[in-house]
Amino acid sequence: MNLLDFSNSIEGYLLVSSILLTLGIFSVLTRKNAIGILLGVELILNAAGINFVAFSKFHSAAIDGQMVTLFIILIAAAEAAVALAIILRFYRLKQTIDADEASLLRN
Amino acid sequence: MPVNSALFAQSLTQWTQGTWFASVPIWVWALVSALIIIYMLALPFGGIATYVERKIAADLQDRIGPNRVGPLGIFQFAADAIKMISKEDYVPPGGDRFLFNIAPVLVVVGSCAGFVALPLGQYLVAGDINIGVFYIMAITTIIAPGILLGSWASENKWSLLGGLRSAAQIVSYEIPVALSIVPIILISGSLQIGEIVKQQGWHDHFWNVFHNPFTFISFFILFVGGLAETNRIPFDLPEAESELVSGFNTEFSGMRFGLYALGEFVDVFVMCALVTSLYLGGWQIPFLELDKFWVTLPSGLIALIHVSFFLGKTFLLVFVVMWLRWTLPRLRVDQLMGLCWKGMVPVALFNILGTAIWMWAFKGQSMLQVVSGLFSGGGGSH
Amino acid sequence: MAQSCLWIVALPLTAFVIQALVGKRLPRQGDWVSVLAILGSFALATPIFLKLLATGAVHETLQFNWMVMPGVDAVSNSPILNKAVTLTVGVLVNNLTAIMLFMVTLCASLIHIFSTGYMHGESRYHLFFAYISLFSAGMLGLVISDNLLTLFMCWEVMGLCSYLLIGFYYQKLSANNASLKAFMTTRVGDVMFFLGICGLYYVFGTSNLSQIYEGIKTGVGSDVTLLGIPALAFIGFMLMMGTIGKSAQFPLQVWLPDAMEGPTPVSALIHAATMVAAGVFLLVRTYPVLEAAKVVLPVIATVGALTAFLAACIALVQVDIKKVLAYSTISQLGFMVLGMGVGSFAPGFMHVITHACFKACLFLASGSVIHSVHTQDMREMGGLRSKMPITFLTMFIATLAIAGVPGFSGFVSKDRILGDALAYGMTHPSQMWIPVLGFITAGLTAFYMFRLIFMTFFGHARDEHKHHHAHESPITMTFPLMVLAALSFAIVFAGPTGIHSVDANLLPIHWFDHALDHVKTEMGVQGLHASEEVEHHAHSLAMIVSLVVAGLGIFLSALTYLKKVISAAAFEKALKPVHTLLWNKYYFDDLYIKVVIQKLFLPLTVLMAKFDDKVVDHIFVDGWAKVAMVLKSVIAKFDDVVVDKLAVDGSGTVVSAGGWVLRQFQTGKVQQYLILTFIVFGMLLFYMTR
Amino acid sequence: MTNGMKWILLIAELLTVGSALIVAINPNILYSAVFLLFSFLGIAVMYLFAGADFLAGVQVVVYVGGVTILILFAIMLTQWLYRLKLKDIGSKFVVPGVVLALGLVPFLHRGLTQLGKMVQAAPPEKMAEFAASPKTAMIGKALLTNYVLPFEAVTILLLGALVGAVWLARPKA
Repeated sequence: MNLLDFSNSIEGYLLVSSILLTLGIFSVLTRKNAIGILLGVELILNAAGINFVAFSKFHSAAIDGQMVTLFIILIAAAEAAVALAIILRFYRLKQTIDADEASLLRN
Repeated sequence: MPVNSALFAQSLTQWTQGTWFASVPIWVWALVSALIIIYMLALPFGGIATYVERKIAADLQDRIGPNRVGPLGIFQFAADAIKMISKEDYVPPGGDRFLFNIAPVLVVVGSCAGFVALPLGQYLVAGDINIGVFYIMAITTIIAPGILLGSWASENKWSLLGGLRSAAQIVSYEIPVALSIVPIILISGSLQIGEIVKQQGWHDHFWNVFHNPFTFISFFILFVGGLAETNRIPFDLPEAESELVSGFNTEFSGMRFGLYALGEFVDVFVMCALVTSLYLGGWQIPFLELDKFWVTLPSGLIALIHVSFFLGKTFLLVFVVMWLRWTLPRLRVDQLMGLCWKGMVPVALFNILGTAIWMWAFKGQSMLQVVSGLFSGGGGSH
Repeated sequence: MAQSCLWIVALPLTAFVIQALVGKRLPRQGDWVSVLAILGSFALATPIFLKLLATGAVHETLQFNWMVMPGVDAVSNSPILNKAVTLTVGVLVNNLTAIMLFMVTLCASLIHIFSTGYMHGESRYHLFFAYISLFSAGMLGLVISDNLLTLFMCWEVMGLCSYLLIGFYYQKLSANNASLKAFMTTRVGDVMFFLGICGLYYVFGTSNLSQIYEGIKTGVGSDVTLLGIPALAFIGFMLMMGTIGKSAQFPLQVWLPDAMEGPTPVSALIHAATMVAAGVFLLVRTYPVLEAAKVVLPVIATVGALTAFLAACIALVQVDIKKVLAYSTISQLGFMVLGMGVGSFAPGFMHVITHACFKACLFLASGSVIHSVHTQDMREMGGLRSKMPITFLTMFIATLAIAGVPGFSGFVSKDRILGDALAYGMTHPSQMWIPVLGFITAGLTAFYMFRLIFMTFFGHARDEHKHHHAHESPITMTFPLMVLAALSFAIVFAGPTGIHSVDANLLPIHWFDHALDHVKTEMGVQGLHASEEVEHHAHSLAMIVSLVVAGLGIFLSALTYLKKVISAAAFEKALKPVHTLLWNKYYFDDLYIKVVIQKLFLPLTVLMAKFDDKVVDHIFVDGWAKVAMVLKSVIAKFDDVVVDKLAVDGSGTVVSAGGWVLRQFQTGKVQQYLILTFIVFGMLLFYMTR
Repeated sequence: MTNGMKWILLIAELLTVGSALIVAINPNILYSAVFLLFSFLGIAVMYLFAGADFLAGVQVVVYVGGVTILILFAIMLTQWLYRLKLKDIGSKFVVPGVVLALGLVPFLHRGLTQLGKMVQAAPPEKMAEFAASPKTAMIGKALLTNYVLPFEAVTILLLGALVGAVWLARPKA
């Protein structure tokens, strides 16, 4: 079944990561809700993680790929924590988490 | 994962030499084994556990407990099950039907999935995953979102509060649990539970709990953390009847509530099994090395002995859990959090440090070996 | 010897400088300075002359670099510019120089001595001597210079001195005009002369005479043409024009009679002995060039003959003693030029020397006469023979010489010239009229000279008052007369030379001829191409004819003026138109003034003025002004519009516009920033994986 | 890799992609959070199949156990007031979104494969040897040898994030 082989080979992983990245970008760009943006960012980060793991196994057979993904996950966690803290603070300030509201830095 | 399943398949094939079983494709066997574990082991235990707990509770409270259904109320759990199944499929108005259904599933999946890595016998393990311990820890974390979603979906302020508290509790108690596992990993040098258990043989450095004083302390921290993770009595805040009715599963009824209860009990069992495997030598027979036994038993018998010992130890712990339920008062939320962050985490870190120093000092020997080494005048350190 | 030549020139020059600067304060106003200087020069010149007499040949050159111009080939590749040129200047002493030096220094010193007496008491006495010293330095410089450039410079110095000296009595308007006229007419000749020098330089690449002689010998310039005209012919004509200008030949002879306005010693020195001789001396120096240009010599001969005849005719009717002498000078110069023209190189040059002596004597004598009777008009003189015996005697000898009476120097040179002219006439029958004219002029010369003698010294005093005051001049004035008169005898020039006194066929060789023969070979001059026997035949015939003509002249003059047998007045009335023509000097002056200047130059200048005004002023000067104005306004507008509006304000608005555009991007909305980042990510990925 | 395994991997990939789609599309933020959780689980399974078992564990622990719960907490704490009012996605975005996705995915896929080609692929026997090697041990060793600096840096980062997040989220005392 070439579909199975396809999904098991690097192409499958790359396809999934591309789709994840696209959906992540879509979610980041179209969400009005700040947390929605955060979700999108998480998706993008995971897409990158998948890439690294895929290449580490199928291409360069080195542990480094997984190491990078490990660090990505760690840093993503830290980032999520801080981001959500900011969102809570923003919510407490403006009683809303609409991303467009946070535009004090406009021109 | 693939490597360990081959191990299991190997043990299966040992039993079914040359029978028609071999022709069946491997994924069939994988599926069968999964079903067996869940339906033969996890769920019946859950059910029995409810019955047993009610019996022990009654006994502790000097009452008889359920004895209506079948002799001594043995079939009480079946009656409960039937009751649950026949209840109305009720979703609180305004609640989120989809989440309402998903939440209990998550909890059950989270708890049952742990069985894969638990070594019932030397070769009797569903899949001795290379990162066994870490896997179990990871899988059990799925329960937290399940509870959270369940409480949210039941559109009930109190259940939401209860859900938030239980999620917070589970997440925060994961840390002491994880930290207390680290000494064991230091000692055994591997995450594979099978490997860990194998090292706890009599000739080896016996049970990890007696390996060094630090592991002894971390045993208790692990056990208490496990209790908190499964929301058992001393940490029973989320389900505290007096304040939050039934906590996060207030709105759940029927089979959904059944799943919740079942999930909880399976989680207790997994946690106890994990503790036994890591600290109490899992299927290791105390003072006895089956392999070096003067007569080579058939592998099946060995496996049986191993399983019996393993289950014995685990049920012992479960009894203790249930025993605690009716003895210790419930902790307040701040006491709960304080105990975790101020108490258990520092001690756990201390244990890790201690174990590391011990390993470095005694080159990995357990206390007993050291002592026996002293007596035998230079026993081989291993 | 060459060094001494330099000193000969330097002495009068220093005298001039001293005289010009401190002359006024020196005792006797410094006249002794000039006299001593010229006597020094004379003292230095005589040994050279004696060496010539002794050895028969003198030749020495001294050269030094005057201007060194390295080739400038790096800058330009034009042939003229990048040829390294070194102008060398120096002294050429050969027989000609020796003779001329001796003659000039002798005459000059005598005249200096004479003028100390004549000019005594004049207002600007020291200046007179300064000018005379400068003049003699110029003449001597001309004589010794070995190349045409220094020759030309000395030529110009003399021109200046003649202007200054003629205009010495500048209070008199006539003197003023005369000096100006002299200067202008000689200037015309000088310009032509300079063109000749340039032509020579162009052809021979040098102005050094000896190099030019070599060039002519090797036939260098024969084929070169200037604007189609053969170069040598052009140069020849130009040199001829130079001589015509300087030696007052036709048609440029108008200035010499008017030059008599100057004091008599000046006339004697400049307008008799030296300067006018310089023109002929130029022809002598550049004779090989003239010979090479075959066409020029006949023209020179024609000019010479015409000048001689016409001047002689005018002299007939003159009443002013100095004017008569002036015209006789022109006529005698005509003879010299005629000689040169026909090819009689040696006799021509001899006539220059002999004429210098006796003409100087005539002028000084007339000077002492004027000095004593204080008038120049012969009609107020007469019977001065008893009053001024020495002056009369010396003047009488000089007159005999000039008339061509045998035994005197005049006869020796003039007869030779006429002989050569006759030979020339025989060989070129078409030119036969030249010797005929020559002989007639000789006759006329004799006639008007003796007319002068008879009117001044013989007969009875026409003005008692002046006659009474007449007195003999003092020794300072009469001594030079006596010396000059002595030089007018033939023996002086016909004497034997030193060791080579006898030639091949035992005929006594005139030292002069010997010297000149040597110079001719040196310069490569062929002279007359007449065969031996034709020459001999012509000379014998010429001697007979000249004697007859001279005698006739003297006889007729005696009849009309001494014996008053023939009345001059009758002749005047008979040939009235001829007389008026002669009296008005063939209307030459009128011709020049009315025709040349009024009709030709003035309109030309007016035209030039108009052209200058219209074209140069209006079109160029004002035009440029207009252009500048237009440019100014354009630049102003450009500056205002482009620089101010566009550059300065423009950039301001551009920046703010750019700012406004960019500001639109900064919406503050996180997601729009993210859109940008992802777009860039896309481009980067595309670029990376192209 | 038996066919069964491949099926499981395929299912996992479909699970990930499907839930990610819902995360992006779903107007209700809570649903997208839940499905984010499922996609994380799918990714964990994919890690397992890519031989990164330790990573799968970390993924589950960190993302499923930590980040998702944080997100759920945040959603619950911030949406209480206008729970369903916040309809995120206007319909007008769907069409361009689809177009963008259809266009972008192949582009990214091609880009990734091209980038891959740039790096020299490992020889097959090394691949096999790597596949068989215990990844956790290798990660452990790598952490303390090649990746010591990042490891230490991340610890400091996490500490900073921890303190920062707490300080930010704490209500004013």
